[in-house]
Amino acid sequence: MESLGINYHAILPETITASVAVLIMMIDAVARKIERRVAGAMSLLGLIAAAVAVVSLWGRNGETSFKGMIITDDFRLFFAMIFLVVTFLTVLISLRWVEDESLPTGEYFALLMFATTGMLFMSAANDLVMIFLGLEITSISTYVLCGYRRHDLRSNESAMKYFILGSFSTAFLLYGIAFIYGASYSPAAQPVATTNLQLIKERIVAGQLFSDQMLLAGAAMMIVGFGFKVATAPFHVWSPDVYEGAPTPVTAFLSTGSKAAAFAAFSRVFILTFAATSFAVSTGALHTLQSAITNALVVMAILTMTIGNLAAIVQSNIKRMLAYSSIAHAGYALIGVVANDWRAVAFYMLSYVLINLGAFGIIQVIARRGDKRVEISDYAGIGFQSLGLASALSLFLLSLAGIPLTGGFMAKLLIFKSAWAGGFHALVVIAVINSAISWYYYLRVIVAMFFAEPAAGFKRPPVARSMAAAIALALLGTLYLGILPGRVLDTLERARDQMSQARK
Amino acid sequence: MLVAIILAPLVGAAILGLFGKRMGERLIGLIACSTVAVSAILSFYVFFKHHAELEQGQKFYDYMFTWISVGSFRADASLVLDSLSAIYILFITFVAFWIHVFATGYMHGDKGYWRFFAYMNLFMFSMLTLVLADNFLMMFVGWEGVGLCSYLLIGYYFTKDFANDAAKKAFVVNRIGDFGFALGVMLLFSKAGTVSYFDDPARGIHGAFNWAMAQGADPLAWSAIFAGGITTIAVLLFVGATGKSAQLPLYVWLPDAMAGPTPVSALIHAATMVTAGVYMVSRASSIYMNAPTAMLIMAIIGAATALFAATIGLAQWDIKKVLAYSTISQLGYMFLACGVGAFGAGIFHVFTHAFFKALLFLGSGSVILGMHHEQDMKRMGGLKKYMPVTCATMLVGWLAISGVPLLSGFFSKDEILFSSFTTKVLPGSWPTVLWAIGAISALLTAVYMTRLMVLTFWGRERFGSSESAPAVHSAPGDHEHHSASPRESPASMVIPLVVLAIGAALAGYAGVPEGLSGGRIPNYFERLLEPSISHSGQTVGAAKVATEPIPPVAHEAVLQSGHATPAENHGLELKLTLISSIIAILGIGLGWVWFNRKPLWEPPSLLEHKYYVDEVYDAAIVQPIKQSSTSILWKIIDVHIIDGGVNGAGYLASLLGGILRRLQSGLARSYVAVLVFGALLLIGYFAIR
Amino acid sequence: MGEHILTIITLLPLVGAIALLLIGRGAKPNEGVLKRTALLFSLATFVVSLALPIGFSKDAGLQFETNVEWINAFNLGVRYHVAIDGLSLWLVILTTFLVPLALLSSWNSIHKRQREFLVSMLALETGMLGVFVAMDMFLFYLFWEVMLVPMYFLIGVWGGERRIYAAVKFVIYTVVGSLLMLAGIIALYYYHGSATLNYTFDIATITNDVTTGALALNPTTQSWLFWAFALAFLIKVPLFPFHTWLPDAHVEAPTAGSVILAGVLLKMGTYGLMRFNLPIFPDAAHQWAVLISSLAVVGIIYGALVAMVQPDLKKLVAYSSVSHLGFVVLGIFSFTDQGMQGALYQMLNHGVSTGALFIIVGMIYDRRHTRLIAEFGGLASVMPIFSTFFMVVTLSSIALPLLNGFVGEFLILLGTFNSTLLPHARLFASLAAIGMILSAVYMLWMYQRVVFGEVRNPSNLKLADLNLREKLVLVPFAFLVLAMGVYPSLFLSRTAQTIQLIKERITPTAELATEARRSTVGIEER
Amino acid sequence: MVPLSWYLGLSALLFTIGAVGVFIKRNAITIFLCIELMLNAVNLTLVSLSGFFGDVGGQLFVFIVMTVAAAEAAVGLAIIISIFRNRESLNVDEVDTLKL
Amino acid sequence: MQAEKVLFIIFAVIALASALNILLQRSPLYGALSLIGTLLALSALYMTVRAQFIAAVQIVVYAGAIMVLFVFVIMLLNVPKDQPQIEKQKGLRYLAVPFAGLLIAEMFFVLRPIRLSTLPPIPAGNAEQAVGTTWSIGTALFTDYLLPFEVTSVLILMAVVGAMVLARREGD
Repeated sequence: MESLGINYHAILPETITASVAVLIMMIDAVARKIERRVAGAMSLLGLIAAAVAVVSLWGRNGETSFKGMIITDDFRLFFAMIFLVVTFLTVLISLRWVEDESLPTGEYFALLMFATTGMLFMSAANDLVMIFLGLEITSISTYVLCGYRRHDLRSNESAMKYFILGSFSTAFLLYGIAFIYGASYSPAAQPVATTNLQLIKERIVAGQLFSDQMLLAGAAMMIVGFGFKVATAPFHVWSPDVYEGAPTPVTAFLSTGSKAAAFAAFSRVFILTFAATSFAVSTGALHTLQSAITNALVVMAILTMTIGNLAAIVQSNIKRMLAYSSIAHAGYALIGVVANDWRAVAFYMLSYVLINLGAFGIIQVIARRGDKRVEISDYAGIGFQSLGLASALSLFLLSLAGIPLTGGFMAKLLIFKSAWAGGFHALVVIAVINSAISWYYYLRVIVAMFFAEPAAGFKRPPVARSMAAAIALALLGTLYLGILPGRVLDTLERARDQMSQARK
Repeated sequence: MLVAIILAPLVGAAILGLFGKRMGERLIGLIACSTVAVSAILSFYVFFKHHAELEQGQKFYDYMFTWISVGSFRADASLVLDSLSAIYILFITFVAFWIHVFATGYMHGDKGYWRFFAYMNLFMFSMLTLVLADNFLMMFVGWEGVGLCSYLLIGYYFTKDFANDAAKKAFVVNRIGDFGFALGVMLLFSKAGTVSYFDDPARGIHGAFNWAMAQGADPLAWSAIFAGGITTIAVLLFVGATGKSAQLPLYVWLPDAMAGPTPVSALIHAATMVTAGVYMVSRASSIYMNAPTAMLIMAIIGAATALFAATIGLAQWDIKKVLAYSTISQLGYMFLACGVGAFGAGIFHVFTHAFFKALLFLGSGSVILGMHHEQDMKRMGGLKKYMPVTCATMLVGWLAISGVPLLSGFFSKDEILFSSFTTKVLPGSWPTVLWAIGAISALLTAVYMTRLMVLTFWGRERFGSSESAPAVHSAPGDHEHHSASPRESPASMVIPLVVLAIGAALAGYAGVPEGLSGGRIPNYFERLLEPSISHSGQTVGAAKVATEPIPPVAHEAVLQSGHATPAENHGLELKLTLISSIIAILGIGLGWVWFNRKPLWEPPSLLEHKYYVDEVYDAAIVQPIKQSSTSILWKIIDVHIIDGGVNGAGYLASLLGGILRRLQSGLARSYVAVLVFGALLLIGYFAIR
Repeated sequence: MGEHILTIITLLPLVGAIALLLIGRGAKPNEGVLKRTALLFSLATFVVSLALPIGFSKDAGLQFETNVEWINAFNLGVRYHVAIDGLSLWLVILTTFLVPLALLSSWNSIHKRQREFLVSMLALETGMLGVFVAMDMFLFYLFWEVMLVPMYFLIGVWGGERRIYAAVKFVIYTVVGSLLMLAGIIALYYYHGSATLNYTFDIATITNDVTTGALALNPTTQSWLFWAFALAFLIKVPLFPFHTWLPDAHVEAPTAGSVILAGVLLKMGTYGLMRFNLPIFPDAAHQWAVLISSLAVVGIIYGALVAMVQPDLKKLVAYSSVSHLGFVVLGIFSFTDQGMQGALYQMLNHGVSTGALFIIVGMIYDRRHTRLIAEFGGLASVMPIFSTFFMVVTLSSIALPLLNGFVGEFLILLGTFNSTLLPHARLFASLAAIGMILSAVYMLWMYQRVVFGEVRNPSNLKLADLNLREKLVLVPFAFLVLAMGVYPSLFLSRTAQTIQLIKERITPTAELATEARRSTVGIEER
Repeated sequence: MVPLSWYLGLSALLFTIGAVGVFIKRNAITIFLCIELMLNAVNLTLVSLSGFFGDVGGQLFVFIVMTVAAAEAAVGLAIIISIFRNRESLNVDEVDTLKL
Repeated sequence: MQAEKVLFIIFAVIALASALNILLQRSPLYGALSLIGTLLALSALYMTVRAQFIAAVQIVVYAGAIMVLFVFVIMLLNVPKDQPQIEKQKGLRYLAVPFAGLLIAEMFFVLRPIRLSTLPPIPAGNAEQAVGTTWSIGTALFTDYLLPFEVTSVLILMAVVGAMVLARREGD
């Protein structure tokens, strides 16, 4: 009876978040109704603790546990950090909101923490089963969160659309997993068939596959599944409706957390597994697979950027506009996947989540109770009434557009750089043109805020302390990544090196 | 020393420009005149001090600083004195001084008094710079500077639109000339590698003229103009000259320029600035001597202008316009002279012309003032008893310009006609033709000048009566417009008249053609100029010289050999002189008889309307450009095509966005369909691999 | 201090901006204090920057260098590398010179959001200075983009009626270009890195490696990169077909904005051409010279003709800028000392003259709140001093000798005329020289319609002449106009060496091509 | 012996039916049923694969899929209920306020 | 050896028929019931590949629990029959055929080369340890799949919470 590879340290972050969630539920159950501050504080503490756990795991590269279900490498940990940041800011953003909307507090934070757990598992997974589970945990909890404002038709609708389409795409993902499982069959090896990524990788590289066809088809279906989660064209259709309908804090969480998580899984499978050996030297099934994936993703990336940006131009609702913008950004990040550079993707996600959370935070402040003021026309002339908010929002938007000195620019730069190095020149040019287009609609908001005449009866919205903190953090983060990205980049770089050593 | 000559007026201009507003007329006048006087005195001083050396062709440099020095290009802010520039500054400063004096009286009571004199002094500075410059770029400084001052002074009465239009016209037309001049200078630089006139070892500068003389003579052929050789340079420079010196086809600005105060017309548009072209051409004579084609063109243009302007001059009613066209015509003479290689004669005519034309203008100014700012000769007549001095002085000018023997005009004009008849530069029958044209214009000159005098000073008094034709616009000023009886001008104006009259009478004796004295008295003027300008005789020599630059000494030798007019020409010269004297007398006689009989004789309207040249220019050039710029370039290309394209791109983007938007139907099922579709494509693509 | 002077100069305005944000927060801010603070900071910047030309050595390359590591991960090799050479020296001074005057000129013409206005101005100054001193492509791009924001706000908030359209147009135009440039920068970075195994954004390094041949880009790549950069710069210049953002931006922007826009921003384009396109892509530069020069010439004449018929003063000046900048581009692509020095000099001239022109237009706009030429006429009678200054500036912009404009324009024409590397150089020069005539036409015509003639419009009858502040603003301009015209050596001598270098960079490669062309086409040998 | 491909073929058919069902049916619950059908199709694939491979992994995967399905069912039905409370209808075509 | 094929075909037909019936049925209730049919057929097929445990779970959990939940909800909501059947975008149903066709075609194209028609031999002696038996599943579940198994508990818990939040009535 060999060891079960049980290693609680390896899953400490997930354990913490999950148990915090459970704890919140219990207190909620015991004390009838949990104080939002308590719940919030608990989640924040839990997240910090999880972060500490993540840090404690740093540097163990390629160490797998639980029979290869979990892998501990810097890839996982970096993304874990991103998720924790996302949830942290989301909690801050929604701390006041849940009360204003008089929504069940305990469940809300519990669900957030559960979702976080799922995301953490997605990045930690070394086995398709774990990826699937993590993804489902995240999805299901976010289905619920979307419909959290139960009496709001828009909220219902977004929940339902997200649920139907989400589970539908999950079915595809699952089918893809099944195919890959089938393809991995090789009678000689032990186990004969597997869903373990490392084993799959080895078998692909070794060329000992049951059926290349199944592998390819499986990969295709997984692209469908992941593509849905990261909202790349043509699987993006759900996101504008869902983002618009969902309560703003949830939208923030959705557009950052689950997207980042999906990208983590995406990169784990498509970069670290399928593209294990570089495109040039690969042969046989692997080569076919890689070229197919590359071509498909290139097309998808172009479609995603273009559709996202063009559609965003004509939006009048700022949440919807940001939804399309986030589609576009998925497109940019996808370029990183195409270029097989997960570090670029990771950095992109980090800066993107910071910016987006900040922006949505401000939108939440201005939208007020019940998401009332979300039309761009509602932003007319607020620029000088509440200068702070407006400037911050402007900065976030410009950063999304990719102006230097902000994270948005560094992220784009890295993506483009690795894409160019990978020889995807046309892709870079198209991306560049796209971001030129994107300036237009980001500027529209600034125009409305600063250049247009003030809309009647606008009064400075109150900014809760927690919200202010969230925005400030996001702002600082954005600028930090833009001005002094050195440390983060160093971390990523070292991560890559160590992992490549580990792979050897 | 030279620096002082040009700076004195500049200082004056600066003082007047900055503080003049608070000064009294007397002080202003004092400053203005004294500064000019200073340069005049200095000019005379240097001239006589260095007279001998100048005759030897020695040059005196006055280096201030290196103005522009980029790469191999170098243009110094430095001055040079040689016989040519020496003569020029002499009469410029002299005439200018007296005109300033005159102006102190003429401009009396004008509220822009200080402004006027500031401009005048500034002009003197520019003019002297132009003349004393030792390289083409410095000359260009003066060249444009005088242009500016003429612009400012023509538009002096800035509330009057016609004055402003005239000023603008003058500047723009001159710019067209400068266009050619600038290109010429550039081409010269690209060929000779320098824009300086002469070698100056002290500064390590090579002269363009030595280079020019080192080149053989270009062939006499139209193709040479576009060959990009020395001929091209010469032609381009000449374009500049036609602008500045109001030759065909760029003369149009000069008549309008009369909108300025009369002293301005006298100083700038008669005596000095307009002759800058002639100066430049003579300065570059060593270039021209190797560009026979350019010479021919210059001669033809000159002659044509002389005749053309003379005919128009016959038919003008505005006293100043008559003088203006006469000036154009006389300038034509000067270019004719240069064109036939007699640069000396050209300069000589410039010299004499400066006196009598300045005199005539000032005279007309005195008349105008006496007539209370009336310029229309239809309203004059019989003024000699009101303003005797003016009349007397103008009489001298009249006879001088008409070429009556023993007056200045006679000598210079005669010299020109003679050399155009005997020139070796021009081929075939050109000399005779040109001579003929020159002679005819001489006749006409005599006629229209006589007409002017008769209409002004003799005959019935037509002023104060309303029966005359409607007045041409009269120069303004703060004198209110009443028709009191005319009166003689104050001393400040009369004295200059007298002085200039004397000048006009005697100036000619500076250069008595040898022929007249049968070669006994050498032509002082020409001998003085000899070193500074290449002589017609030299073309042959220079053409023969091998292409490597010849040392200055040898060059001088060539000049010496070339210059002396052969003895057998003396006879011919006498004959021609006789003819031209007859022409002059004839012309005066004709005019006198005819215009005493019918002073208000209506000339052919073609002439009265100056051949409609202005109208043609306006219709053929000005309007089309304006119209097309507005309607095509701006309204269509800019607004519609380019901007339309830009906005169109934006529109397209939002259009596509709209389409994508419509795809977002809001129906979950349709989204599912899209998902399936995408999945089908992906799986299909992957499966087929 | 010494080695950080550029950093100080660059950041001083930003410090000022921050200071402004802090002064009198909450309490109703005293505008006078704000304005004086802003002016103080910009003046201080100017004073400090004067140390540059004084300490500048004519025959050293990059000077006042600060070069520290910034982002090194992923061998990005981004450095904080600032320095100046002959190319940037005077542009820096021009910037620091114009900003205080611009502030002073719009002392009383800003009626809302004074604080924000001043902040934007100072931030803008930092951006512009950064562009000129940056010696690292990353840094350069950074300033290039960031500077957009304050300009965008200047136009959008304090502009005229169609300000929003103008502002957005301005930004989009620029961004399209600059993002292509970003792609170019990345590509260049990558090619240089993979060729020399030294991944860096450092301009100097890359330029040298190009010269030494360590980085040899094949012609097609060069052309692509060349255009990636050139488009960004040509849009900014703006060269003929890309110019339509300029009139709108100028007309809508407030006076100070126009001054800076015309005075400095446009120069960034030409500066970029000389900093990047010529030294780094010599072959491509030579290959495309004819096309660009033709566009430049078209722009010169086109701009002049369109300017001639503009009814709006600012529009007229804007189109005249198109014409003048055409000269600059032509000079740059003549690849001769005279041409390029002239171009550089013309940048300064245009900065001074056009800056002054906009200030002057602003002055009468403040009085009459209109810029239509037809509204004016006869100002000479009511505002003589104003008219005098106006005259001086007008003359300088029609390139009268002994005024600054002439030196630049003549050198450009001379250089172009004598260029051996630019095909059909003489044709280009001759056509461009027509611009000399046209500029006289439209400027003098404009001047005449505004200043001369009777006062026909009664509302002009009692216009106040310039007050002390306005005189203070204009005197420096007038002085420079004269000084730069009379003694250009002061400026040119400091730029000579750098230009020489650029020329040497472009000559060897191009010479071959020229020879080839000569032998084939057989152009007449000089 | 029944070849593996038959099982896979059958599951493909079922999966297709489910997928099609999702976008032609309008009743939310029916749509949900179709999704369940798709999951089952996948299960069939997994089970048959693991059976033929003699590898237990597939069946465990199925086991987990079932749990997930259960969870999805719970949440999904809850969503349907909450939406029905507000709209009194299960027709997804009526739920299209969020569009464009 | 035909017996297995026959069995397979029978159950396959049942599965397909009842699956199709879901699409044909108007009311969700019948749909649910026919889905149960499919599930049963599938569990039978599971048996044919020696997946006894899963087959059992299929019936117990799926047919037993999940579908009951469905039926329960359907009853709970009991949609009025006379509800107007609004259908926007009728085009979709015409898409059904081509999409279905394509999907099937692609799948078959992918599965075409698969040649495997014999189940692996049962290890002699310990038949109860063969793949698919409760023993094998159990051991695997608590060794290799320990973590997933634990995580599913999190999943379930979260699902419960979520369902509660959304479905519970006001007041409580």
